[in-house]
Parts: sequence; structure tokens; C-alpha cells
Amino acid sequence: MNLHLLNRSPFSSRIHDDVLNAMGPEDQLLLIEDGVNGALDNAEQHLAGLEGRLFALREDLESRGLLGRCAENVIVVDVDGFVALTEAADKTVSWF
Amino acid sequence: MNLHLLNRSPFSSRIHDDVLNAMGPEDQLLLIEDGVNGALDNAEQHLAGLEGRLFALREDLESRGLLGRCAENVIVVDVDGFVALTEAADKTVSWF
Amino acid sequence: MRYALAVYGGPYSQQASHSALRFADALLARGHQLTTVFFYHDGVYNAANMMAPPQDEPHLRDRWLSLAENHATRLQVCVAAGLRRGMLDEREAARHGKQGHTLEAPFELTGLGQLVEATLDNDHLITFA
Amino acid sequence: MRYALAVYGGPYSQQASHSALRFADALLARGHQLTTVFFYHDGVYNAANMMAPPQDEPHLRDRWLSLAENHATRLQVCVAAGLRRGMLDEREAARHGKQGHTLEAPFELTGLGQLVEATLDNDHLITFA
Amino acid sequence: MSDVMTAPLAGDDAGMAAGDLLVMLRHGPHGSSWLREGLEAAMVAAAFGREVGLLFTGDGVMALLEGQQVGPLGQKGSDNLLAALEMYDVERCYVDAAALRARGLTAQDVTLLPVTLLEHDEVVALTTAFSRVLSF
Amino acid sequence: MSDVMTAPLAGDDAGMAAGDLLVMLRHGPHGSSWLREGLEAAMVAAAFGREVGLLFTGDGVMALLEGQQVGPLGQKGSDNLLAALEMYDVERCYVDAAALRARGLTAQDVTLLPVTLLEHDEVVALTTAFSRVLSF
Repeated sequence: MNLHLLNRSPFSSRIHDDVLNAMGPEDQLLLIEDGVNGALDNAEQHLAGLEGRLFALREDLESRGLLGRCAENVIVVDVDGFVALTEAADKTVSWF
Repeated sequence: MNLHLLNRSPFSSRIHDDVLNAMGPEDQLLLIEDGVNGALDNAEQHLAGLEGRLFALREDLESRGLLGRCAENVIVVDVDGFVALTEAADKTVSWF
Repeated sequence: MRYALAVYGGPYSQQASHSALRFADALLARGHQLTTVFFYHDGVYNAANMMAPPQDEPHLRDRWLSLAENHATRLQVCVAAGLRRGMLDEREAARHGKQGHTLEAPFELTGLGQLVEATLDNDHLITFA
Repeated sequence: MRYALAVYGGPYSQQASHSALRFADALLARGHQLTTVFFYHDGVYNAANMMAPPQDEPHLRDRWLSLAENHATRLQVCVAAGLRRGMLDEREAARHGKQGHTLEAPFELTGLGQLVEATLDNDHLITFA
Repeated sequence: MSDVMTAPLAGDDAGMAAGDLLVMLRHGPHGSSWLREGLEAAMVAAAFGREVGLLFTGDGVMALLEGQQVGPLGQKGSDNLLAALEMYDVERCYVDAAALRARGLTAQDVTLLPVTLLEHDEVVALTTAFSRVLSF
Repeated sequence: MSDVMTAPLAGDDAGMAAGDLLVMLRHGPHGSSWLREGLEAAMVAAAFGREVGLLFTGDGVMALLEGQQVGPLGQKGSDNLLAALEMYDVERCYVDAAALRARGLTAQDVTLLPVTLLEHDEVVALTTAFSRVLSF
């Protein structure tokens, strides 16, 4: 299982299609930095099919005022949880 | 009349919607750098409605091997023509 | 006509510096004047006096220098953007207790007000980012 | 577990440095080891010894230094990416006929082979760009 | 909040007062320095006595959400700069309504500044009415 | 060109030989240094005796078009590096077929290197088969 890291906003970048194309059925996706814009309800179309495997970094949501605006299917983890996700993964793939 | 300069590829960026939204009916758009990917046939959907006002920089097309691959509605100008476009415009707006 | 350029892209990372230099040559060839190039964001690194690219690649700082020498173009670097990124002239280096310096004439550290002036006091300002 | 980080983003321009430093703290707090941080692309500017950010902003270079001091993390800067961008240690500065230097220990200029080693010889490599 | 603009506009500057410098903000806080650097340019221009306008578009609209905080290393977002705008007499602040809609946000969500929402024709009128545009 | 991959794949690494390092190239030539920097990392890894793979995806597929030239200041694109790949024993080169299609390109357009086109399941198998992935 690979962990994918994504730091771009789905409203300004088209990278999300490439990320989904490279993700296996068990792979996980963690949204960080401007990537957490992908946790908004309106971003769901760009990140479909990731039920239970879509994470967003709490610290980056908080600093942007987005913590209370996350879609229901997004699992919020803090940076300690970020490390835990990397521990459990075979490797991490960064997208930017 | 404003000249808009765009240096991002329509296949990786979503900025093109914002550019079109800010362009008036007389405004011109010049594609430079990675923006010249927008001169490919398949990019037309991202830059609709610019007949006669859509330009691409010859030097950037050439260095990428794209000069022979331009869509018909794209007007190719060299850097001298780029300066001429700025001369004729009230001002230039850069998008990146 | 009087032109100014704003450069926001870092040298050797983005094409912005190359594009701006090429545009500068072309506007001068058409008989225009290039009064100012203002460096902001990562563009401030264009002034790095230690820049040492491979021999077979263009030396971007030297290209800016010849613009300044041959066409009296002012090369202005935003001081706030420069300081945090480590671009200091002799005076700022001394003020911050650092030895040496990373920026020197004809590049000059200036306030952001110079960007506003360059934007409004020339016929055209073109941004390369 | 043994971790390495790759940092490609420029300090004060992109969030990459901040994210990497925060992740470093967190992995160390969980009892892991951080063997190496490799700086490439605009990430090389994190080593700038002239960096002078405002007092009320984090000093990114100092944060890297304390990682090296407290956790024996190696701070490796790609020499090819560094030279063209003006990041030179004393030896490279002398070799290129420049006075002063912009990079010093514990940062070290190394080849890209060290990125490959950091990638393959640790349990995890995480890239921040 | 769109009350400033009521007359129909047809791509010219009808109804939009002229100005010196329009600063276009296309990036959100924290991810990069673009937003802060753009706001600082706007403030300096205003301090120089120029008539300045701000247009929040693209991810720049995220700058207007309340509840922002410093980052984990203590790095600032943009809310402290926004709070200072009034002091610098930057009073003409606009938001691209299409950018807001694309993100599922409404006028009620952008509370950090008093802003005017602009539709396509109004954005065009705005960029026409100002002598120069700087984008960040 | 897709002949290497014939067996059906189901998201595992069936049919995909293991390797040490997969370098993912997502940017085209000239616009930024990402492509050259990624290719250089791949060459160094190969020179160190590691089994290296290259995946061209996103705008990285543009690197494979022929007819590229130096830029107006004499700055290099990536074609000289691609030509050197064989010398460094980097022989496993793949192209994301979806990225190619999105740009209106076909296998006939990507001529600078012998490459294998990969569909979704094969891209997944590739990223699974390599121990590490570096993206540029």
C-alpha cells in the first residue's frame, strides 16, 4: 500500500486526475498545504472513489480556517497521524 | 484593450477559466512558456471564444517542438510581435 | 515608449528570467526604452553574485548586468523579499552582522514603492513569473 | 524507523520548508530517526547563511541547524542545483574565484547520488515540494 | 454585498470608478508567499497616495474566510494584513463571484473584509477601469 | 509499443519486474527545471547501479516530442539528456497513456525514446513494483 501526498488545490490544479490514475485500490491519499482545499464539499468531484482512504492534515486545515468546512468523507489527521500513515505505507509518493 | 499573458499549460492548470472570465470582448491572449501547450488542438476546449485574439509565442513553440502542431485558430507571433502586441494594448495582465 | 519589467521567477528554476531577458532585447531592438527591472518573490535570486552556472548554460546575472551597462536600465530588488531569502548588499549585511554580501551594484535593494512607481510611471509594465 | 526528507521548495516562497520541519519534529517525537534532509531544486536556498527574516517570522535556516545539532541529521545540498543558484561553500567559492561564501556547515554540498542513497537506504523518504 | 453594482454593464467601465492600480490576488494563505506579497504591494501603493483596488479571484478567495491561524512554526497567514488594509485606505475590495461559487462558498462566507461580488462583465469593467494590473 | 504489457493486471505487480527507483516526470521541457532535474536524478541512480524506471506523466509526456531546440538564450531543453539515458542503462521508460490522450497525442508522437504505454492498472502495477518513487 502506497501513501500519496498532494499539496495542490483542486480548484487551481489539474494534477488530481494523474494522482487518481496512479492510485491502487488500497492506496491512501493525504491532502496537505493548499491540497486541503480538496477537503471542501465542492472538491468531491475531483477526488471521487476514495471512501475511507482520503485524509487531510488538521494543522493545514486549521491555519486556513477550513476545519469546520470539511466534507464528511474526509478523515482529519494531525501531523502525528501523518507520520503514522507513512509508517504503515510501503512508500510515499509526493504530488505537487 | 488589454493584453493577457498566460504561461501555464491548460493540461496541468485550471487558471484558464479565470483568464477567460477577466477578458473583455476585445482583449487579446498571448500564450508563452508552458502556456503554449494551449496551442494544441486538444486545448481548444479550455480557450474557447477567442477567434482572432489568441496568440502563441513562436520561440516557445519551437523550443518545445510544437510549431507544426498548432491548432488553426492560433496566431503565431515571434518576440518582436510580442512587443508589438504590448505596444497596442492599454496594459498587460500576467497570469501564472 | 518606456517599459518596465517585473520578474518573480527564480533563475534556473522557472523560465521567467529567460523570457524577461528575451523580451528586453526585443523591446530595445524596436527602439523602446527599458527603464527598470524590478525583482520580487523568487525573482530576487537573479541578483545572486555567487551564481555559478555550468559554462554551457546562459549566465543570467551577467545578462542582467549587460542590460544595465548598455541601456542604463535600473535593476531593483525588493529589500523585504531579498532579506528573508538571503540577498544582502554590504550595508544590509553589516546591519545584520553578516560577513560578505550576496548582492552588489548595479543591482540595488529598494522598497516595494519602486515597483509601484515602475508600474505607474512607465507606458508598460510586463510581469514574468 | 529511519527517515529521510527531500525538500524542493524555496524558503519563504513555498510552504514546503515549514511542512518538512513540522514533519521532522513529529517523526522524532514518535521515536524515529531522521538521518538525512536532502535539498534540491529551490530547496537549496534553505541553506542560505545570509537569510535575515523579520524577527516575528520563523528563521528557517536556524530550524534546520537545530535539527542537525540535536538529532545528528545530515543536511545535504545538491551541488549542481546549488552552484547555479549561488549557494557556494568556501571551497567552491575559491574554485570559482568568488569572495566569501553562502553555505556552511552543518549544511554540506553533495552530489545527487546522496539523494539516491537517502531514498533507498532509509525506510521512508518523504518529499516536500 | 453586491449592492455597489446594480446598473447593467457591457464589458466597458460603465459604473466602475477609475483607479491607478488593481492588485489581483489568486493564491490562498499559507501555501505560498504570493498572497502576502500581493497585499504588501497594494498597501505600499496606497501609502504612496495611489487609488488601489483589490480583486480576490482563483484560490485568492480563500483569504477571506474567518478563523485563520498562524501555522505550526508560528508563520503568519494573511489575516493580519487584511486587518491593516483599512488603515492604508485600501477600500475598494472585490471578489470574483464565479471563483467563490466554484468553491461552494457564498457572500456569507467571506467575512474578513467588506467586499463587492463581481460577475464576469463587472470583472471585465474592473480591469478596464484601472490603469494597471499587478497579479499575485 | 504497449507490447511489454499483455497479461491482464489487477492493481498488483503481476507482469511488472521489480526495481529500485521509479522517477516520475510531470513537467515539460524549458518551462522549469523539474524535467532536467528529474532526469539527472534517474541517471545518477543508474550510474550507482540501481534498477531505475522512468514514468512520463502529466505534461512530462511533452518531453518525448521530437524537433525540440535550445531556447532563445541558448538554454537547453531535455533532449540531450534523453539521448544520454541509454548510456546510463536507463532502459525502462514508460508513458502514461491517459496523459498522452488528454493532449491529443498518440504513440506515434513520442519518438525520442523507446517507451511502453501504460493504462491505469499498469501505472498502478508500476508504482507497486518499484521500491521507491521520486517525482519531479
